[in-house]
Amino acid sequence: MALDATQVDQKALFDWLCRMGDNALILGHRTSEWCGHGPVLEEDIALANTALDLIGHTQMWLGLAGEVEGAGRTADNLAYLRDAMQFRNVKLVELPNGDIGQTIMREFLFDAFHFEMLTALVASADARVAEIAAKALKEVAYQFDRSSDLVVRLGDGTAESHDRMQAALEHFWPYTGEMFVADAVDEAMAQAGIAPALSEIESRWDTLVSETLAEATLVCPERRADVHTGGKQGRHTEHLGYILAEMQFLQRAYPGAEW
Amino acid sequence: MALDATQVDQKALFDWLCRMGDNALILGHRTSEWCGHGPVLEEDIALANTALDLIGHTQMWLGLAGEVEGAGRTADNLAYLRDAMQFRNVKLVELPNGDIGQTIMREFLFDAFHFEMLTALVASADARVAEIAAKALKEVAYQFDRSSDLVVRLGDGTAESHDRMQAALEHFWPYTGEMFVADAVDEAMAQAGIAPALSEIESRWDTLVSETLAEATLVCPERRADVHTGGKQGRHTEHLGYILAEMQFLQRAYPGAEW
Amino acid sequence: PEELAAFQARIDRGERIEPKEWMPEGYRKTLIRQIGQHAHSEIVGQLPEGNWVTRAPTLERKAILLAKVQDEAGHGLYLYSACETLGVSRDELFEKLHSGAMKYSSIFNYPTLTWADMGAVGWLVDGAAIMNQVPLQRTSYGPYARAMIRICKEESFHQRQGYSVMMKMAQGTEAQKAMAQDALNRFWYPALMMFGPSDAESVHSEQNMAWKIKINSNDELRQRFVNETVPQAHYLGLTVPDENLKFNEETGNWDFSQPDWTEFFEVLKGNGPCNEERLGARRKAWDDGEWFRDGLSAYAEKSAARRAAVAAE
Amino acid sequence: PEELAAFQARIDRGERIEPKEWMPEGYRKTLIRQIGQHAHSEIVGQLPEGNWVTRAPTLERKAILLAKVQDEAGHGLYLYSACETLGVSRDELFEKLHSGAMKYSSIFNYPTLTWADMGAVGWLVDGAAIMNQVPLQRTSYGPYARAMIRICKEESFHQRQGYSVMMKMAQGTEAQKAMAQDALNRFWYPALMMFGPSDAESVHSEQNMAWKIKINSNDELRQRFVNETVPQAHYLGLTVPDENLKFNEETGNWDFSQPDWTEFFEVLKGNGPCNEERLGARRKAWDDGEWFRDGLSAYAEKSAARRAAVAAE
Repeated sequence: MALDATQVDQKALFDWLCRMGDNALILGHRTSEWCGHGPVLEEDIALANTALDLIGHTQMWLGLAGEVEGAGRTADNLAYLRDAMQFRNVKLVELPNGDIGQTIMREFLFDAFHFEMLTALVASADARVAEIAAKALKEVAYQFDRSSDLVVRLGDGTAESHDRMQAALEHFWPYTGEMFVADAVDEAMAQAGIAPALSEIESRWDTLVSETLAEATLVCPERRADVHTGGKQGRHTEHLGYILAEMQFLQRAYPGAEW
Repeated sequence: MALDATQVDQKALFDWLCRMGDNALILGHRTSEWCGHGPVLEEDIALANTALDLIGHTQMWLGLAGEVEGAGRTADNLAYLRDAMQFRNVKLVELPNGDIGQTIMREFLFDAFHFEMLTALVASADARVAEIAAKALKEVAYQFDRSSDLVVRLGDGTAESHDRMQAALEHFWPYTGEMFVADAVDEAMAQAGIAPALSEIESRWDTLVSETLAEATLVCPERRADVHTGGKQGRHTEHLGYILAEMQFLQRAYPGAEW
Repeated sequence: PEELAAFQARIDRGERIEPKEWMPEGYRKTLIRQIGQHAHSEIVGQLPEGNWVTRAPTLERKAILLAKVQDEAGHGLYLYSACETLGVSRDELFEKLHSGAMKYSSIFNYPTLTWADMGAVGWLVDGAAIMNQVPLQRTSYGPYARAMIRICKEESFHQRQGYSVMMKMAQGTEAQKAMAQDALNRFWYPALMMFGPSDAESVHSEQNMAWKIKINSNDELRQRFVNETVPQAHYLGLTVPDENLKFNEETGNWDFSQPDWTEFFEVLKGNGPCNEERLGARRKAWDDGEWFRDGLSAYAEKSAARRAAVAAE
Repeated sequence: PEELAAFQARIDRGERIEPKEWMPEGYRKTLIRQIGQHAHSEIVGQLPEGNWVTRAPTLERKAILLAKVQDEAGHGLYLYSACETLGVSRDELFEKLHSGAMKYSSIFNYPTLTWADMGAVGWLVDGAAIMNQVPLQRTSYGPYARAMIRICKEESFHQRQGYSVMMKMAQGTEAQKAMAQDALNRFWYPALMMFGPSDAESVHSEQNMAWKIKINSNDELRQRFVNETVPQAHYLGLTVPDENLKFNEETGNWDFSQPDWTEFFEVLKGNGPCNEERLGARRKAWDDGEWFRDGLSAYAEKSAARRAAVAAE
């Protein structure tokens, strides 16, 4: 990663920044749905904290996306005034929370990716990207520690907690591949040294995830991981539309108001 | 009901028409959430049919409300562009569906009111109201037959179905009183002969409901029925906001578009 | 064998086979599979459209969509009834759907992502369904043929409604046009898949054609669909997502690209975008409804017993 | 009785009572009830605000709200810990909350209906809470007093944020102003109720004051709250929903109408707008979380056993 980042197609960079921001926004939204409904008080606190961190990352990534686009859109404009077709998050983060075990498993699978991604982005050829990554990395490293620790404890807990975590893993597995399927945008970013090649991240993710799963006495599914793709290009699941209807209501119902 | 309906305060009439329309709209919306998820095929059909009838009534009541208001708002404008504070339905109809037993119990409790109300409105001093009531009554009579029949069959079915129906009855009971608590709007309508006195409807409702419940081997709760009021004046439960966010999304996100 | 020849002769003469009449076991089984799958498709097909019922943009559109979904459930009802005349109960058929032993049309494993999809589903999916179903009005099994006559009438109404949604979107704002084009892009190939792979690959086709359970070849129907649909797309001002699409002056047909059959088989295997969700939703509806069905049965038994007791007095 | 006198003397001298020291059973019980109820209020208090987290209108507002709800859970944590020093476990306290044996503040049985309620809750509800809590920083029980110091600092931050939401709404569009006024209309009297009925009606007040578990009278605190809040409402351009509100030149206080105490007691009895929902949500969270808590315990036991086995080698 040391090529000329200024030569990169700004449209592609905008798209890529939206991917980073939308992943954080939508996972943050899902996490925030737990507010007050967690299984123990410590978990209520931790989930709110995770959501809070992710919303903070969203502000940075979408803020930069707006700058790069140069059309005057703010992070809030991008978060609240795009419809589903314009969202660029992977499908994994928009799936419903399910029980707390599913919520933690999904977070773990995404955190492992997020952690490796940000670790690589700290060395981005684009200084603005590197700066955001450095800020976010500390929090995401903590999130990964927490979610992987919980996966281990629940996987190796009771028979019931083990089975629920195994089922959660099977459920989300076919959605994990999308994180690593590179398209023209990802390739342009890698070429410009802005972001790492996704194949690199994938192999590190494999290692991280399989170590944790082994410790958790969980079995890696044999099913294809790349069944559910398209979110990065704006083709989502049916769930995203409902998230946006709720999330964007006030901005849509009271256009131009300040809050 | 033979006074001069033309003398009535048009603002009160508008409000009252919104109550009729919003009850139909919101109950229709809740019913439509069952689409494709019913417990038997016949029920899928019946629920869709009920929702369809209620949406039809909504168009008539809100259409007339818009005329009476005289500000150029259509039924769609009223349905899709008011926020929760402007909605006038009773809280009973906006509560979540729960299981199919709860859905049917709520429908039954409302249908009994709706049926008696429309029966009286056929003789309204306002010919437009009488006309809508006559059209809607046929369908609502059918709905009441259906829901009361199901209440009887499930109440007097298995121990489980009995207990579920009894629990559903207890759950909704404190919301039933609101239908009969008359305020200035209701009184103005009664005075003008546009609508019946709610006390009359209440005593007929009592008879209808208690007969059915007895046949269903269900016990009328002793709890106060009028605990949850305010919906008719625009003070709703927390549930209505979520309904509207979903229902109004397209109209809010694409202002002015035609569909 | 004699019976078999007589049976075939009846079919060849264009006679209808009725429930209590003799029929070969293979004929019965194939019909159960085909009608059952069709019934299941109607039921599962409620879900992608049901997904937009609560978000329909106007009261009228909401009413039209509700009526349509209601019709689909009704079609399910006729078809299960037709199937029951072949000696298999609706509950048995449901069990096979829920266990995965019986399939439903793969098209319903695709998500509905924007309101334009309500147009695309009506226009393309119902359009393809009609293309499949119209010939089946002349199928040899009486109850099936009669169900088809009724269904086709309603389906063509649905298709027109779908086309009208699409028209509004295609003639609407830029955002609406984009949704309409996107819906066409997503549903075009899955709609082509609805006719099934080329008949060359199908082992049963020949026998089914002889029995008049199948009337036309898959490729024939697919071509007919393309020929009918392409001008409609052009009229809407939309672009069919196929670079090879071209009118062939010689044949009078539109030449087109085959869909990705690998995707088709993956979806059949359960790897489509919504397989788990659709089947999950139906299983959940069924399981959650158990106490409801049991309650109604218990009441029916009690009532019968009460009537019997009264009659005995 | 000697012990009792010595205990009272310590309190009168302004000493702090610490966990392992002797205390009268009544003192302990009253503290458990009071701190426990306060802890429960923090936990249940997450729900009305949690209701708007997914609909917060900007990313910044969403972050602020999340941080606030997180703080409330944190306050719950301190307070349960303080309670545990009195010999009752967090799980026991939860059980009493879920069974209805212990209460939480009635204010959380009111719904949050618009975004302005996020302002009103912060401004009025946290405002009233602070008014109650500031004197409790000087309460006689050490762990409680220290928890209060920490909590008050954060609460006053929350109150300012709430006021800032209210300010934006009150200075916003007509629709926003209407929401702000409506929120004040709905929360004014319930906020006044937060101080409890007039002390004349309370049997325990005197003893609690002697023990410095209670520092000021309910009426005194309520008056202080009104005096502080009315000018803020005026500054916002909002109307306090009380026709009798008037500045009394003689006393220097704002005279005001009492809330409807019948409503207060109805809400206490369970007939408030959200009692069932709030308690139902907490019970569900607890029941749904059982397998999670059991899983973590089982892992902890296994790990301990493994460590013991390693140590034994």
